[in-house]
Amino acid sequence: FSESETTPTGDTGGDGSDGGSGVADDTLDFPAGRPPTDVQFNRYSLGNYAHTLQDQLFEQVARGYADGSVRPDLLEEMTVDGRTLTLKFPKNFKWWNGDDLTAEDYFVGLEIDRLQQPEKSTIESNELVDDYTIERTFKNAVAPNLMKADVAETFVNTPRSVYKEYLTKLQDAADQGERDAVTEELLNLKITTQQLIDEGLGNGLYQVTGFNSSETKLKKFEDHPYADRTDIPKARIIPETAADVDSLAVNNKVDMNPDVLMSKSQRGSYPENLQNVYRLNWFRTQKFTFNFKNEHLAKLPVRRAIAHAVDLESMVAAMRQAGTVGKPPKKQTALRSTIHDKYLGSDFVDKLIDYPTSKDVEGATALMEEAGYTKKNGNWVDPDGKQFTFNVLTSNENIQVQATKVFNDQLNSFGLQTKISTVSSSDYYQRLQTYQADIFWIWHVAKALWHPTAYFSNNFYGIEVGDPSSGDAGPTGKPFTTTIPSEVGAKEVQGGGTEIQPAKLMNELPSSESKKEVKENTRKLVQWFNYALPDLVFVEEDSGYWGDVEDFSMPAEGDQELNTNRPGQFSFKNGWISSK
Amino acid sequence: MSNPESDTFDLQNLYDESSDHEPESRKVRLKRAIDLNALAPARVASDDWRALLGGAILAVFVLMGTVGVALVDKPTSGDAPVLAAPFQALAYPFGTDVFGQPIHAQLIHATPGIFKMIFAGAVVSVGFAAVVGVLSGFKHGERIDTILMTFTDVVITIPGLPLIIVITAIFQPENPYLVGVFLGIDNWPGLARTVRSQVLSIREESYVEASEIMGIPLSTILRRDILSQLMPYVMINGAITSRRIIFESVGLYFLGILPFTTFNWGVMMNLAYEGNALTRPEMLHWMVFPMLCIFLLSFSLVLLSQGLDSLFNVRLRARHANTTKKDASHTSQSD
Amino acid sequence: MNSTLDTETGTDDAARDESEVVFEVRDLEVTFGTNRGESKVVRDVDLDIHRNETLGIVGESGSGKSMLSSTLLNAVVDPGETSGEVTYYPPDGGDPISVLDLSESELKEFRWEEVAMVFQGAMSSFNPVKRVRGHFSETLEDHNRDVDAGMDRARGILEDLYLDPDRVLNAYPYELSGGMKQRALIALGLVLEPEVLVMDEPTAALDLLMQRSIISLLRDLKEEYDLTIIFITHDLPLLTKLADRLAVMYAFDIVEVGDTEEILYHAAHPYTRMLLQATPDLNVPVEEMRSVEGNKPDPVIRIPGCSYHPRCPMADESCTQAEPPMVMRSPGHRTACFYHDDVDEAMPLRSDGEGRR
Amino acid sequence: MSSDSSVVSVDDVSVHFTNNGGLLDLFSENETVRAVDGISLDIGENDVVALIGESGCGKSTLGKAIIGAERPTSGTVTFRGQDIWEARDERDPEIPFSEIRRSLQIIHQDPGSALNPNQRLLTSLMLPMKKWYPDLSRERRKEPILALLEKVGLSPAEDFVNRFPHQLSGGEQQRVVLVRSLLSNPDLILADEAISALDVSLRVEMMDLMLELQELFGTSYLFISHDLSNARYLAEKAGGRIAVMYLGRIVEVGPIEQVIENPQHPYTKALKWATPNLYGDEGEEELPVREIDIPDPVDRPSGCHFHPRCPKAREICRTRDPDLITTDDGHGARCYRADESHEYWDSQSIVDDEGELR
Amino acid sequence: MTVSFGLYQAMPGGPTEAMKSVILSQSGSTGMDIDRLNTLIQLYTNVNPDQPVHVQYLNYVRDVVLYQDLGRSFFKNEKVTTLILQRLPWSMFISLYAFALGYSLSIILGVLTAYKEKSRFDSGVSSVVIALNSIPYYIVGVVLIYFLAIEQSYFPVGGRIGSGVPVGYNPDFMISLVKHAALPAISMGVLATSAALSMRGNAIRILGEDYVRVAQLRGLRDTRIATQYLGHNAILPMYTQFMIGIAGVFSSAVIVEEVFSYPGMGLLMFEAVKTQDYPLLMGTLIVFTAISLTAIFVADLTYSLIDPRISVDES
Ligand SMILES: Nc1ncnc2c1ncn2[C@@H]1O[C@H](COP(=O)(O)OP(=O)(O)OP(=O)(O)O)[C@@H](O)[C@H]1O
Ligand SMILES: Nc1ncnc2c1ncn2[C@@H]1O[C@H](COP(=O)(O)OP(=O)(O)OP(=O)(O)O)[C@@H](O)[C@H]1O
Ligand SMILES: NC(=[NH2+])NCCC[C@H](N)C(=O)O
Ligand SMILES: [Mg+2]
Ligand SMILES: [Mg+2]
Repeated sequence: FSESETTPTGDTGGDGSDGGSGVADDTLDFPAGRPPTDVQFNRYSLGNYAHTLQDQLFEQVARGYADGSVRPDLLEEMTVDGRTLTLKFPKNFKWWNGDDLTAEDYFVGLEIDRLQQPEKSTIESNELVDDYTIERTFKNAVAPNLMKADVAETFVNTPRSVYKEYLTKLQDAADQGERDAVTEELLNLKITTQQLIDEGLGNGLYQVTGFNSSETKLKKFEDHPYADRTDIPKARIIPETAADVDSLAVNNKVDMNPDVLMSKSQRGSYPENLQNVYRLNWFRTQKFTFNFKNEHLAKLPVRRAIAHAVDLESMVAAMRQAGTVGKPPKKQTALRSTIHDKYLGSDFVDKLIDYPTSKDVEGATALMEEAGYTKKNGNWVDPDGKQFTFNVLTSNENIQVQATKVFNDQLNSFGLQTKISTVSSSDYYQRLQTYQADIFWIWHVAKALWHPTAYFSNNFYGIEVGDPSSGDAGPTGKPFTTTIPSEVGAKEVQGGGTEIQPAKLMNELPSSESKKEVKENTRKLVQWFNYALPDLVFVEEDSGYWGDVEDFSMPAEGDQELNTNRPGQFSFKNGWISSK
Repeated sequence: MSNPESDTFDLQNLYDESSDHEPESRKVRLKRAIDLNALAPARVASDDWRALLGGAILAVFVLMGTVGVALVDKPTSGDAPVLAAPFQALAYPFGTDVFGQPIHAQLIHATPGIFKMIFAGAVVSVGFAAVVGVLSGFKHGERIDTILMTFTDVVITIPGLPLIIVITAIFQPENPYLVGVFLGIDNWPGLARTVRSQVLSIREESYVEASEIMGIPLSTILRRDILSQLMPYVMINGAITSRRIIFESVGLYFLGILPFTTFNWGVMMNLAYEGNALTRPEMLHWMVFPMLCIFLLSFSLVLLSQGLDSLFNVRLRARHANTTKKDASHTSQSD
Repeated sequence: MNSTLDTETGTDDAARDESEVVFEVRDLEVTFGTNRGESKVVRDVDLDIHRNETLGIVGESGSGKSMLSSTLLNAVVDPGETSGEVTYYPPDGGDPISVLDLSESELKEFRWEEVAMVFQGAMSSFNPVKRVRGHFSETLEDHNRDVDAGMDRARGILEDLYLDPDRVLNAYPYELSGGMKQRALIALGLVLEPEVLVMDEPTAALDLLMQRSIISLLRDLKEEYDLTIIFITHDLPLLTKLADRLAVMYAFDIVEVGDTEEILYHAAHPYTRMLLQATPDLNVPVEEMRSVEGNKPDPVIRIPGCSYHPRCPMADESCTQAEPPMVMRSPGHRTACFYHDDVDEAMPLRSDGEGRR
Repeated sequence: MSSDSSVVSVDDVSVHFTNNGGLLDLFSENETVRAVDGISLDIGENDVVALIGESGCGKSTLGKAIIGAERPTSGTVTFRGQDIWEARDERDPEIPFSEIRRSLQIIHQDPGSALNPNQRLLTSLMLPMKKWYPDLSRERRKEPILALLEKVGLSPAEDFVNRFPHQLSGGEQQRVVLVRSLLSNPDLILADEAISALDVSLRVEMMDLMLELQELFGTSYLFISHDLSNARYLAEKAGGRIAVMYLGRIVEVGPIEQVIENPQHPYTKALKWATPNLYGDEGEEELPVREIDIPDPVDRPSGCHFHPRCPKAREICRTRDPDLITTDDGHGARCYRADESHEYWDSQSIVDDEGELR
Repeated sequence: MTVSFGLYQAMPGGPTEAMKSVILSQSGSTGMDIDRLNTLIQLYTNVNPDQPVHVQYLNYVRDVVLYQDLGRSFFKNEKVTTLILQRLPWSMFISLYAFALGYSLSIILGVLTAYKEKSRFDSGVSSVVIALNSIPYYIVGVVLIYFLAIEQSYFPVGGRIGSGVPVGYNPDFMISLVKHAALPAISMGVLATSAALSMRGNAIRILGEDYVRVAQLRGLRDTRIATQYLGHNAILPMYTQFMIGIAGVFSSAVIVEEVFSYPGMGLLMFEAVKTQDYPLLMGTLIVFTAISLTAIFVADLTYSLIDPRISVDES
């Protein structure tokens, strides 16, 4: 068995194997990610990069907060001057191997990213001004906050000791072919967890000391500037795939779940010492995308009828059973309601068309009839008297199934025939890319930014319309040019209406030069979304974290600024969690 | 001294000598046929608790899949309160799931699909096995036998479950018949080999040789002498195969490898399991009842496969038949 | 030791009072419960077996010969119930052993050490996956005998049976021909030097030549090893070449017992006579052979009166009423027939006619 | 005997079995069993030939070759002058193969396995009727079956006909098999140990029945047995012949009385010795063979196959293989001793006084 | 192997498409530019779709046969052989564990129930075995998890060793190892219990054989009869099935390891299915096939050891 389990030299001391369990021990146990034996730490290698573990093991440069701002995390300062963003690094951070952490460690990564495809990159140059300063210049003018957002949620995970040689090679490369060769080399470079330990290639507050397929052992890195903040000497990350988190929690074997809220249904079975610590209005929503290539879904009244016919409340109720915490959106705007005020204003929002969040069969019927559909034997038939069936596609992950199932049942009971296909997630993404169905369940994943650009992204996690230079309609048949009523909230186009180009607008939104422009464009897009219903958003999920509040003191609202992505991990990495 | 014409004449003579037989009436014959082929098996079955119990359970499921589907409405979300506990209300005796769908209705509406799957799978694997086995057994020693057996051996070496998983993962079949076919493909080789060896040993029986010497056409020999002997064996294996198909299909649904479109016990278990039914007592029934169904259906099949043995046994059947003379068994040889 | 004479039942024969009795069988019954009712496959049998004799038991198939013989080792197959008495008298005046009352472990000792049995199905009496040698050595081992000495003895016996000991011992059973297997089995039966050897149709599956050869060998063995042999067959001619005494079974009971000569020439039971007449014989003109008519009896249905009466040409009213008792016809020759005195007339034997001898 | 006066005649027929072990047994040598080795025999109308010999000597194989159920490796088998296998393979034979098939029937040793256990007797018996009398109605076909069953003593036939084989006793099963073989009105029936499985007391009855039916149908029998006295009973009653087989060859053949009374071949003598009689033949107790066991049929002794066991063997028997020496009216033996002037008599004996090999 | 390659070709969308969806579904909330992704994937997978199929096939076969090279996993960017070698011992461990547990018990029970045919013990054990045979093994796994791991915490619910246990040859580690493997092994072992029924059937048949009766008549010891006569001969007809059964038990790892989150070959394959990591999928399938081939081969070779009758004549 020797190949598969690596024995760390040094710290193999036996610490008790149960985590929370009432007895205050000195180890913080929490679930995250995949087994450390399965992952590696070169971020350029695609498949098995340790996405989740990096969150705990590397310092983050800057973070986006729920108020829409982007502020330094590791950085001392970030300033914008014209097209240039200046990043100032602190001097007192170290890699676990004792090397100083300098701006170059981050710079190497930035430059590699840029140089892999310099033409396509939005960055003109990155410059290492001195050991602790980087100047980053964009090709085009961009709103300052968006320039900062560009480095938000990025990690110092490219130690110069490892990556500098690749940067040099890229710099020396004469053409794209040679650059691709370097990229390929990078793709095949692997940094195993063992190597991470041996060479000390991390820089977070907690350092990896050992691992096996069912845990990653962490010890406080005493040379870290925050080392004095916390009294927790050790932590352990239990891979989510190696153990059933729910049963760990029920048996009180974990102390925290860093970016998951405990749902009502879980509350019942979890021990009392585990409590939700912090709740966050998160940036992710879920939606159903309509494929306009289906002749019926291409008709606005039909889409609207669907919006009336389904009961968002009960869809969300079903999801809550599966552990989701969230609520249906009040308005179909594509944006989280938390940023409505900031970008739309309540007047604007109030004017928008109201789609019911609970079932409105009459409304739906009226809409169907308006479009010339009639009901026959309880099922709707089209104006030609033909029956039709929508293919609904979803992934077989639990949450997705829950929502789609209810959605589907409600369409059926309304008289719209559907055939639901629940496929494994990889197959689902495959079909999704080619839009092989009429209605799809899909996340609406915004970057960790509470900013309209994150919601109006023209890709399939956003509101994909397609590449506007490619024809008159995108992959889902959504037109590149369409007309909406001139008046906000009007249900029909009267008069000439306003012609808009949603795809183009979405693509241009990130380079809006002023707040005002951002707001204007956002309102246009929101009005389009609200009027045309290209997608139907059905839940706004919440995030946060729960933990063992008996044994540990964990920061909650007010204690620290936590209104950012993965608040539990953020607290942990900042040394804000201590034992009681 | 003898020629074909006088042969019939000879037999005719015999007949004339003792022509006092009354031709049997059609009614008597029919009665006997019914007695032997329907009533006697029933009587045998009623003697064998395994066949009886197995048959009864299976019958319940068949009813569920036919009458039940007609009687009980297709469940949809919101039919009833969410996660109602079992045995509380008549409208949802087994409780409801997180969608508020009554569990019993889901179980019932999943049954036709399961049967379709079993049917397709059993037909494919057992049928294929029988054809290959009989063919190669009957052509023993010829090239076709070698080819078929080599092919069979090759397939035997491919481990069934992983292959099925890979195949279903690739083709993502949604139609229950297709699922059954896919699940059936790994199952036939072992059976084919056994059928072949059975055919080989039946062929050794002198009654087959006698038939050949009597000039009975090969097709008749196959049908009368060989297939009739194999039938019980094939049926028993059909039951065993069916159980296996249930296991595998439900397993693949349970693990989320097969795409699901309609109700299925495995899907229910999958949803419940993914919903952490194990750690949440109020959800447990959502998991337990489909499990119970799987258990009962396969239990009935296992029992049947054991009980069928006696059902197909002519000796037992004859003993339970009414229309043969009572003293028949007295003269039977002890062997 | 002639005290075993049982005057009351008249079962012992005075003519042989010099011989000892090895087995004394009284009121022996073997029954099986079947779904048609109780099946009595040995019925009320009384029999004495003398030391160093060869007793032949004949009778048609299914008449209970095997059942009777297996009671001597208390080895009736499982659902069968044995009742009555089977007493074994060890040589040299040891205490009589009541075989049916032996405990499991006593039985294990008794079997094969005192009485060995060679089976009807010799072909399948060996464990197919064990060499012949293993069968010998395990028998010796489990009876706590000296294995080396025992194996030497086994070699000797095999040689006496015209077998090459090394070849046979090293062979797996499937490598031996039927005749060789049968002889090896006889050797296995003798390896513990038992007093009594019960042989249940040991030759039925063999060729004539082999059968006859084995019979010759058996005669020699019996002398050499001081055996008492009980030999069961339905092949009457063969038996007459070996047996000192014959017992004829019909319908699960012994209907006639006596010295071989006596039976051949003065058979008193109609069934015995029928059997003798139906037996093909090269020396007898074909015209004289007859067949036995009728069906064999069913162990479940008790035939009232003499069980042979449905097939007996001499049967009359009285035969259907009462069961004929065993009567002594001449010393050592007993039979169960009301008309044993008339049988000579009614059913003349071939031997009577022309007196071929 | 000329072949046109005979029903079937075989000429120099050999049947060899080669077991080629198949794919997996590449390394084992092919073994050839000469089950039948150059045998010629004629069977006439109304003839009865009893074939006896030890187990494995090739009786069944020869029998099957004679009725055209086993294709000979070499030699010819003719049915009323028509080569059976040519009839089968040729397009337009003089006598169609199906006619031959009909005329040559078989009764197997084990009546239990000769009837399909899953079919009622009626079904089993109707099959050949359907084949041979396709024009008759079902009822008409049934009539002869019932008549024949009554004839062999299975009465009431209507009842028997509806039974399954296991509901009959062995004797009754064997009679049904006999009836089945007679249904096609055959010219020759191969009775392959047809009575061995029966109880001793039933054998004579069965043989009598066969003979009775022979008279009725004019059928010939090839009666295979390993029991000399049974063979003799049947053959003698029918005035037939007997053939003694040893390791694939007929070593002695002739009218039954002659062979029994005056056996020529040492092997026949041994068989006669081995056939115990109820009465008499006391005294001749010495084994008339030197070895009890039959040699390996795959690797047979040189010269006369019987020489290793023969108490009268001489040097010449070791190397040379005697032909069939016919003495008088059809009685022949494959032994030099049948020829009083043969050089055998000058050859040195290989047997010493104790009967051991010198 | 040919089958594998056939399937490889049958994959919808081909490997690059698969890779893309894998990354799309895994790369976290940051999202990724599709164009960029496409370029990377081209580089990454090194697939040269211009080659005719038969050339690709020959190359694949050559690599597998000559170099034991099963290609590289798309997703893990690691040689498939390495990945498999890491996982294989663990699956071997639990399946042998299961096999030893399941079959030894089945054989013993089979013989015992045959001995005591129709007794209460027999009907009891037989019913239990029939019932066990009616429950899919993965459900047994789930039930075990529920009762032994969640309700009672006797056993861990997943993983192969406990957290906090030092790796090495120490008692804690060994116990943890065994405890973690116990539930998966038991649930795989259920597969083997069907052997008890056939064993019982065989043993009953053997009990009726003359040689067993003769052995009893010979006064042999019961243990000898039970092992050398009954056991040995009853195993014969199912011996090959047994060995194929090993492969079957091993294959069940695909489901069991997923249910117990036990990182072995099965889970590797399962992950490969989920991530459509075709080289890995093919690799695992080939290894599964190789194992069952080996089992059958070993069965063939050893069969003559336990049954002398089939060995080629020595004479
Ligand atoms: N296990 C059994 N259960 C019930 N009845 C049995 C059993 N074994 C034998 N019998 C019956 O017991 C009777 C006597 O059988 P037994 O074996 O003693 O006959 P046999 O004289 O030895 O016959 P054979 O000459 O055929 O060996 C037969 O009627 C048989 O059907
Ligand atoms: N189909 C076959 N394949 C190979 N060998 C065979 C085949 N049939 C018979 N033999 C061999 O041919 C030889 C003669 O067999 P055959 O059956 O003719 O003997 P037999 O005299 O009828 O014996 P028995 O008295 O036992 O029936 C035997 O050695 C036998 O093993
Ligand atoms: N970018 C994606 N692939 N998102 C899909 C998965 C979303 C991910 N699990 C998350 O919550 O962040
Ligand atoms: Mg017997
Ligand atoms: Mg034969």
